[in-house]
Amino acid sequence: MQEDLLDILCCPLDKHDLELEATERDEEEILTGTLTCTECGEAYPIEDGIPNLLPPDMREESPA
Amino acid sequence: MQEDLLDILCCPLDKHDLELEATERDEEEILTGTLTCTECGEAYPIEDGIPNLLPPDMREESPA
Amino acid sequence: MSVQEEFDSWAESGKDRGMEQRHWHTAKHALARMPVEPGDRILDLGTGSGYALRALRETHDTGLSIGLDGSPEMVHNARAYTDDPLIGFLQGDFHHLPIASNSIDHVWSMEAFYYAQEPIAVLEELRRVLRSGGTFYCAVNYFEESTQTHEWQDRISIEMLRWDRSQYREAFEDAGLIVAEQDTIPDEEVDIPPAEEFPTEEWDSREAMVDRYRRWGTLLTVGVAP
Amino acid sequence: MSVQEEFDSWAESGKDRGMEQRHWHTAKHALARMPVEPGDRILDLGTGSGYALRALRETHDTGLSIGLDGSPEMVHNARAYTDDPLIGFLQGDFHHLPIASNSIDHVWSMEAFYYAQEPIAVLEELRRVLRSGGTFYCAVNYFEESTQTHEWQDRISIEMLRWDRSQYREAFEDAGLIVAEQDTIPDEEVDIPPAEEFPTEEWDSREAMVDRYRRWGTLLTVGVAP
Ligand SMILES: Nc1ncnc2c1ncn2[C@@H]1O[C@H](CSCC[C@H](N)C(=O)O)[C@@H](O)[C@H]1O
Ligand SMILES: Nc1ncnc2c1ncn2[C@@H]1O[C@H](CSCC[C@H](N)C(=O)O)[C@@H](O)[C@H]1O
Repeated sequence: MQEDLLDILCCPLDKHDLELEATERDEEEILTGTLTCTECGEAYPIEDGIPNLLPPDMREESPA
Repeated sequence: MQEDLLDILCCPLDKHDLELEATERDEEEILTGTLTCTECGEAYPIEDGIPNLLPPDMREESPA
Repeated sequence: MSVQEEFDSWAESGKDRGMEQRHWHTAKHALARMPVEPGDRILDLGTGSGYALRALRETHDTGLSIGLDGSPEMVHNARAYTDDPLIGFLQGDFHHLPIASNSIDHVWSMEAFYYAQEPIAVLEELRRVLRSGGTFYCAVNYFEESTQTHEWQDRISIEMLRWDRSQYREAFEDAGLIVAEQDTIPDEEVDIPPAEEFPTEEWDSREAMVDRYRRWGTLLTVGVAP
Repeated sequence: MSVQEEFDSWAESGKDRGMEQRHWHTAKHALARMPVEPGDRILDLGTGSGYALRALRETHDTGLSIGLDGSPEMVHNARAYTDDPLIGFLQGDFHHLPIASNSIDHVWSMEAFYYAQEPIAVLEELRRVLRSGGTFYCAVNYFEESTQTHEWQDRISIEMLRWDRSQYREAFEDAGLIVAEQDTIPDEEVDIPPAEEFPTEEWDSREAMVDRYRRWGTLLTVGVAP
């Protein structure tokens, strides 16, 4: 995920800003990390460079 | 010209309402008459059922 | 020669019906896209023979509509081609619309807008007469990208606006209209003879004719009143 | 089976690329009508393989754009098909867009909107994320008038919205979007065999196939945020 995307993204539930915590990057983008809502505190994972911004109750656990 | 058209028409110069004076009608419409601006008093002719709502300085005299 | 005289002579020589036939090839596709509801009031800017209003009455049961044209012979003919009481024709000028504000649902104009001598003023007039959410469907065959049409200017004494696609979009926005769509609609119906028949009376090469009709055709720009 | 699982299995079996190829026949014509300016931010709702964003980047030099899809396998594949830094993919749901208000210039959606379980809520979300004057280009092949498509519902466990043209227009307006255009775009590219080859594996009659592709094709409804 491009860091610039943060300007457009928001929490799917309450539409507040997200805070990025990157745990893995390459030259261009964030590969693994978490986006956390600055209002409700809900955390959204970034995996394989793709943020999962489904509402938590629609999130299916990735198969082990 | 259908009398209902009066609801939509206005003076091309100052956009005020027009007043109809019909001198010839058939069952359906006005064939000859005058539309006069209720504000500036400019008069627009209706001939052969067709109102001429060109601004007066663009109006060409019909050939005699 | 004034606009009125020019187009009066066209109407007298039957060119109004000729245009109707030729313009219909692409006009029908653009008309089919209009979000017209029954009872809607349509303004046809530079109506010529008035075919667009007749077609919209048939397909969408439109309400009281106005065909406006500067040429008395054009509106005279247009009036003779229909006796539908919901279609009215009048003589008027693009720059000074004799039409009340917010009274029109949709505006149609085919092969007429580029005769505007002050196009932004015309667009502002259209915005004034359109209700909020109403559309202006502006169709032209003469435009910058369609280079084969450029010579049309030589055949007419009225100055013609030769905008490109982006100039249309910018002018609409300058006048406060939202641009919702822009497209070129090819004319697939005009008959293009095989290569060996060129040059024809009108066309030097088959390529030129293909470029004019199949590649460019009609430029449609759709504006929306906010 | 959930929407995610259903479309994950499509993506895994390569259906994403298959759809890209088939949908392109009409999608390209609808995309060509969008009034996109360089730098514009596009949202692709139900992006599948992400082809629409790739095409708009190439033709219009669009800005940072988002391909949203509920299926992780779809976005995973879509991401692999491009390394353009201005195209981002994410997992998200139509009804709960993780996108800031007024941040998007234009929304595109092909063959995806009818999976919305609460379509008005989705349209309201789209209106929220669109800037004033932004457009929503909504393209569907499954709709009431295209009767040959109705049986698609039998092949999928997700409930599909089968609106007709006027229901699309009404729903857009109910959600506060102005309808600027509605059109059906025929698929002229799919190969329709001669009559004697019918029935085929998929089609009982040539008429049915013609009705589906050449008569109806894709229904496009264009909404504008006021
Ligand atoms: N400034 C102006 N005011 C009113 N009518 C004008 C005008 N400039 C050009 N016209 C009219 O625009 C028409 C263009 S010809 C196109 C006619 C018709 N729409 C068709 O598609 O066939 C002519 O009839 C001409 O009289
Ligand atoms: N509620 C929802 N939220 C997010 N994505 C959804 C959704 N319902 C359906 N989808 C997605 O919509 C897509 C429809 S398939 C169409 C893909 C692409 N636009 C194309 O034209 O080929 C699928 O990838 C599916 O995962």
